[in-house]
This record gives sequence, structure tokens and C-alpha cells, in this order.
Amino acid sequence: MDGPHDLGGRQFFGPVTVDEPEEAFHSDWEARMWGIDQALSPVPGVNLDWWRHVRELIDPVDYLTRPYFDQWMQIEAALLIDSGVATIEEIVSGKAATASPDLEPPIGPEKVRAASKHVTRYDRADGPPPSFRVGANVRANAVGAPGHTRLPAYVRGRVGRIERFCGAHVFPDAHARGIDRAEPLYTVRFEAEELWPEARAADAKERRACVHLDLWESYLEPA
Amino acid sequence: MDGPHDLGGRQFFGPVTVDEPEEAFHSDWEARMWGIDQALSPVPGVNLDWWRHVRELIDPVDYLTRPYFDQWMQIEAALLIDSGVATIEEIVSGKAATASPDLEPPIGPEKVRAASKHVTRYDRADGPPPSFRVGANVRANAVGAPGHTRLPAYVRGRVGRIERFCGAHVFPDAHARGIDRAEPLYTVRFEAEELWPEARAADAKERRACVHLDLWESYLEPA
Amino acid sequence: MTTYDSKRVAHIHRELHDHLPSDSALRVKALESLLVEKGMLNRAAVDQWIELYTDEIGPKRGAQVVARAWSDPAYKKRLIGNATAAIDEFGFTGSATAHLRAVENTRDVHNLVVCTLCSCYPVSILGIAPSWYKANEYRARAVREPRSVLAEFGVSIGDEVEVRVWDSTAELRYMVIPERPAGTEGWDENRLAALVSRNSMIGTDRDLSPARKAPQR
Amino acid sequence: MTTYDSKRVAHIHRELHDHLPSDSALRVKALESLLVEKGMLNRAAVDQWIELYTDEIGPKRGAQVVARAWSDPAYKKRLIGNATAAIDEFGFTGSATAHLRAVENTRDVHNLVVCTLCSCYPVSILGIAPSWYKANEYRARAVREPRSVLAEFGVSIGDEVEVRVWDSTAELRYMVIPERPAGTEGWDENRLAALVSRNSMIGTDRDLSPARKAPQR
Repeated sequence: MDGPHDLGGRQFFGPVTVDEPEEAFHSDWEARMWGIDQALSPVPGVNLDWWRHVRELIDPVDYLTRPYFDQWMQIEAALLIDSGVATIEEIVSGKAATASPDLEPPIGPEKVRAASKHVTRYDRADGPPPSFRVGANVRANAVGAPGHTRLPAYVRGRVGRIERFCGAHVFPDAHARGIDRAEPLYTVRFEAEELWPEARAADAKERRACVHLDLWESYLEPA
Repeated sequence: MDGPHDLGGRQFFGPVTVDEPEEAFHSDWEARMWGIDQALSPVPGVNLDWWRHVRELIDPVDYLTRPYFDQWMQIEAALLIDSGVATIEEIVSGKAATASPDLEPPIGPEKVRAASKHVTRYDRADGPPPSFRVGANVRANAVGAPGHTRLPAYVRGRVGRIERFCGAHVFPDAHARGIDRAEPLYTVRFEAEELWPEARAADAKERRACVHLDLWESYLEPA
Repeated sequence: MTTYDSKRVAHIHRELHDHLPSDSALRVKALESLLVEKGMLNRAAVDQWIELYTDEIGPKRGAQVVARAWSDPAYKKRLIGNATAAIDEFGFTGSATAHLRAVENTRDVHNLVVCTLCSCYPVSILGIAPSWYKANEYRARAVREPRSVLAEFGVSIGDEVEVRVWDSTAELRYMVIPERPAGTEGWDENRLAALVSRNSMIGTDRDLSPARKAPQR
Repeated sequence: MTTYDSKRVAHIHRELHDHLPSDSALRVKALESLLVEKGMLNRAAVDQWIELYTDEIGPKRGAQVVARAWSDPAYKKRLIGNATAAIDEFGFTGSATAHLRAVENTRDVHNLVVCTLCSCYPVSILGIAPSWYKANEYRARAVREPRSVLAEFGVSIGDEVEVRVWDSTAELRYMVIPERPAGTEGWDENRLAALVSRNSMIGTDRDLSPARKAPQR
């Protein structure tokens, strides 16, 4: 999806705010929203890639302007409405007007510590073997995908080199549609000169740089 | 430049506002700003491509959110400050605190009608001859340009067909740096299937469509 | 003299962002006052420009051109061959129409004009571009989902019709010559021109039949 | 059951945009109340999650890992070979660290981690990501102008040093092993860990010398 989230290499954004307070949470509502997201009953069918795609689908201007955890609120609200668990009126008022859903009960405080150690693996031992060898040159697809994808625009059509095979991992483009299917995943190294026109100038300020991305096999073709 | 202005094909923007009033100007300040832009003394060195680039350099969020003619105000303000004609304090206060610049005097009302008929040509009879023939397949550059360019991201790396040779026209990438240099210009036709992944689906809603762009020779290579 | 320095200008924009009032009308009012005080602007000239584009230079010009093309096959040929010269027959050349191209709708083809990178528009024959033409939504979507955009304008395009989108990336400007509707045999140019909506010359209107209700402008 | 329907969700987002209050705190408060009333949320569990990530799960964990890697060459080898297993020796595996990779700074190499597409971050060893890491500016610029971004963090990278940026596009998470600074010979792991800033494990800090002033967190 060519959406507002695909920010890599977009130019003339301003300076990074480097003098941020050290605390984990900068306001109470941010902490609450983060905690709600950890603790709420899972909505059936929601997985990490679909959740990410739901964020990508936020109105482009809202995506670029609303605070980060405010966007989490909107993701959860959209998922609740999409699933028929809540109505928009309930979300806005904060008051239930329809029946409670028949979902897995929410986690209690006594189980939080154990849950914090829970690990979700995305590699699949029975996935297909890799077609590319370490050291091979590959070109990333020039065309993106209409839905969720993890191939950023800034590497499309560009040539990189396979640095590492990472095993077969769940393919996000399918996972965001509810399908758990694995594909070989590679770490691919792209030189700055391949990605950024200004890096090719003899007096380029940004010299001796490269970007590594983890890319699935169907994003790549031999080069 | 990979900036916020390069909007073609960005997905999930909302509906178009089709029920707009018919009047040319929807508020007095819009009309004033438009008129100011027509009537003010030209700032030396400013041309259409540099003016466009100055718009592209507006903070990305402001670009996507501030009203259209408000952005014109900011372009003119930035050009005045850049050229040393005004200070930011003068722009904000609306009161002159520094000497008046030695510029061409502004147009008077009696000359407006004649000025409205003024035509600025961008073709150059002495420009280089075309290298591509009508009907030839060409691939647009995969990498953009660091500064102003008129090659949108959505055609980069894609193959189209030369539909027409338009003569040699002033090359915007150079013009935005103050250089008047012409290059062959072509109208290039790209099929929807080449541009948009969803148009390749058997049940695509957007069928039988193509996009034409006017592209300069150095944006293209044989395909 | 301007500097052509992108980084410098981006920095100036951030300063302006931090210091300008949020209200657009206040911003413009201060700019106008300053320019007048600096001797760079004549207020009466601004008034005159606004008057000219409010009363005279607008889509009625384009409609006259289309009506003549419908009425006079030789003119239509000239318009398609060299639109800049053809509008000059009316004295309509001017801002942004030094390089004009007219593209013709037929039963099998529908044309749609956009400027994805900014807001290029054939000003001297269509006037000030509508806000939607300059808005993010239209610029983003017209090239990718023209049929969906047209549907929002109430225009349904059959599967058998090819949609040709024209993205104004250079100094060529585009105008659409809509199809002459049935039921207008023998009409004179003035009567025909009254049928030609602004949107039909951009491509966001298609059926100009006299019988239709509420034409989309 | 969720629908996986992008158009439907985009429409819901526009509805939410039109109907939600602008204030984020009000939005979240209403959501929390609703979820509790619907039996989908236990407030005490929310409190517990916040407490855990405020007090315990944060960059101090990563600093311990780095300090051990500096002190114990065999551990460092395990960390670089299989970081997930190596942090599990501390009991630190958890959210977003099922597939962790540790990349090492040297005199000739500087590593910088970003997630251009969202906000992927090795949460169970570094805690909640700083706001700048999730902000448009860092996400846009870190891959294109890493040296300029690092300069804003007060980190100057010589021309002879290669900058390796890691864009977290899959479920692999990245942590940087900064260089052990000179002047720390014989220090124990706790003393070393106190030198390791959060930013040094993201790559926006480099020189961890005990002598330096005001380390960037």
C-alpha cells in the first residue's frame, strides 16, 4: 500500500526532537492506552500485520499529525467497530449500549508478569527453502502491493545484496488478510548510492553508508 | 525530491469534495492572495520551477493541511526572506522595518488586462533533437532527483510508450536552480496495469485505463 | 536575488511555521500591507486582477471554444492540431496556455485531467481552478482510481470505455473536448456553450444532454 | 471476527475522525470505560502492565546485556550468534524479541536502527520506544541522512566510518552493541552497565566514555 506510513527517505522533514524526557510514558493517557492494548480481550482474527495495516489506513493527515498512542486508540476503536464488538456511538460515549461480546475474558493483574515473557515466533520450520544465496544480487520489485506490504517504496526497483538468510517467516502481505503462510526471509544490504540520488554526487555529505532491510522472497528477483 | 507534493497514487485519501460553490474565489483572502501573486514586483531569479520547488519545501504536514492559497502566501514570504527583500519580523507584523528594495516597480491597474494576455513559452527552438521515436517503449528512471523534478514517484521504474514528441522544453530540474536549458519533451502513455498492482487482478474495478505524463528525455531510458 | 538553496528555504519555512499566525486571512493581510509599504505592490492592480478573473476569465471561455468545435469541423481540427493557436482566434491565450492541448472524448474514450505534483490548470480558458482540483484527494486518486473518482462526481463510465488520464507534469496544459450531446441539432454556438460545464472540460463531467438534471459544475 | 477489509476500515477511520473528540486523553478514557463495561478489560491489569514497564522492563536490561558482552567474550559471541537465546540467559525474552539480532559497533562501523514503516523496537530489552523513534522525522531521515540525524544527537561520525542502518521491516528486532569505551579496564558489569545509554543501543549515541558530559539518553 502506498500510504502515509511509508516514510523512509521522504525529504525535508524537520529536526529530530532529541531532548525528550527519559520516562517511559510522557503522560497518563499514553500509559493507559499502551496498557489497554496489552490487557484487552483479543478480538478474533486480529494479528500483528492486520493491526499494522489498520494503522496505515488512518486518514493520511491524521496519520502524520495525531500523537502515536492516539493512533493506537483509533486502531483499537476501528477493530472493535469492524468486528461488530462495539458501535461508533459506544466508542465516542464510552458507554455500552449493545450486548457484551462473547470473547476470551481479559487478563487479570496476576497474570501480567507471565504474559510479559510471552514470545510470539514468526519463523516456520516447515516453510519453503531459500532460492537466493548469500552474496547474490537481487532487485526489489518496482511495483508495490495494493494492501499491506513490508517492502518500502524507497527500495523498489533497486538492487541490493543478500547479506543473510533468516529462515522462512510468516509473509505479512498474506498475514494481514488472515493467512499464515511462510516465505524465505533475507536481510538485504543496499548501498546509499543505489538508493539516494544525492549520495552519488562527488561531494556527497552522506558517504560510506548502507541500509539493511529484511525482505521476503517474493519481494525480490535476481539481478 | 521525495516530498509531500508527490501525491499521485497515494492510497486511502478520502472522497473528493464535489459540491463546491461555483464562484472563482471562496473567500476574500484567497482572492487577495491570488491577486497579490499576479501583481507584485518580481523578485529577481524567481521562475516557475523554483517557485514550485519552494512550495514543495513547505513542512510536509503544513503542505498537506494548510489551505492552498495560504501556501501561496508562505511561498512568497519565503522568497522575500530568501532574497533579503524582507525579514521574518516584517512578514509577521506586516510593517516595513528595513529599506525598500530596488526592484522593478509593481504593475498598475491600467496594465492588468494586457498582462493577463501575456504568454510565457517554455519550448526552445534551438533545443536538442529527440532521441526516442513515437511508439518506442521507455522506462522511467527508478531513482528520482535530490531537488526539484517533475518525474512523479508513481512512474519510476515503469515502462511506457512514447505517444508524442512535444519539442524541446526548458528542463525543470535545472530551471529550479536558475538554469534555462532545454531537453526533448515527450508525452508518454503508461497502462494502468503497469502502474498499479491492483489493476492486474482479474476482477480489477479500474479497467481499461492509462495515464499520460509529459516527461523529459533524461527521465527516460530505452526499454 | 533568490538563492535556489533548498535547505535554506526549508529552514525559512520552519521559521514561518513557528512565527506566522494560524489564520490565513491575517497572514495575507500582513503580507499585502508590507508589500504596499515596500513599494512592491499596487492595491488597485490586485483589485483589477480579481475583477478580471471573477467576471471575465473563466470557464465560459472554454465553453465557447468547445461550442465552436462542435459547430465547425474545421475549427475542431485546428483545436486538436494546435490548441494554443485555436484559442487565440478568440483572443483567449494568456496565463498557463502557451502550450495547450485539447483531447477529445468519444463514445469509447473518456479523458480526465489532473496535476498530481501541484495544480497546473489552463487558467486563461478555465479561470481559477476549483479547490477539489488542487486538493490532496483528487491529486492522489485521479491517476489510480479514475472511475471511482468520476463516480463521486456522478459520472458512471462503462467497462467498454477507455479512461485516459492526463497528468500535467510539464508546461503543457490540457482541456477536454466533451462529446456533443444528442438532441442539440441545429443549436447555435451560444446555446451550445450554455451546456458545457467547467467540469466537462476537466473530465469530471461527461453527459451534457440538455435533458439531464443538475449538471455538475 | 475482524473482516480484513481495507476499504471498510478506511471508512470507519473517516467516521472516527468525524466523531471522536480531538483530545487524546478523552478518547482513551472513553475507550477504557467502554472496554471495562463490556467485560473486555481489567483495569488492575492495565495498572500492572504500566507498572512493569515503568519500573522494570526498560533500557537497563539492554545495558546489562551489553555490559556482559563487554566483559565476557564467550557471551558476546553467543549474543552475536543468537541474540534471542543470549538475552534469555537473563530471562529477558518477551514482547517483540522472539527474533533479535545484535549488531556490533567497531572503530570502522557505526550501526543505527530504525523502523521506517511503523515503530518496531526490541521492547523486552529496551522498554517503550522514545517518541522521536516513532516520529515522522526520524523514520523519514534515518535511512537517507543518518550522519545528519546523528549530528542532531551530538554524535559526529568521521568519513572513514561506515554507517550501517537497519530498517526493521520484518519481525527481526535489532540492538546495537556499542563499543566499550577506553578507561574502563577492570570495571565490573554493574559499573559498565551504568555507562550504556538507551540511545547507544539504538545507535543514536556512540561515545560512552566515563569522562564525557551529559550522555544523551
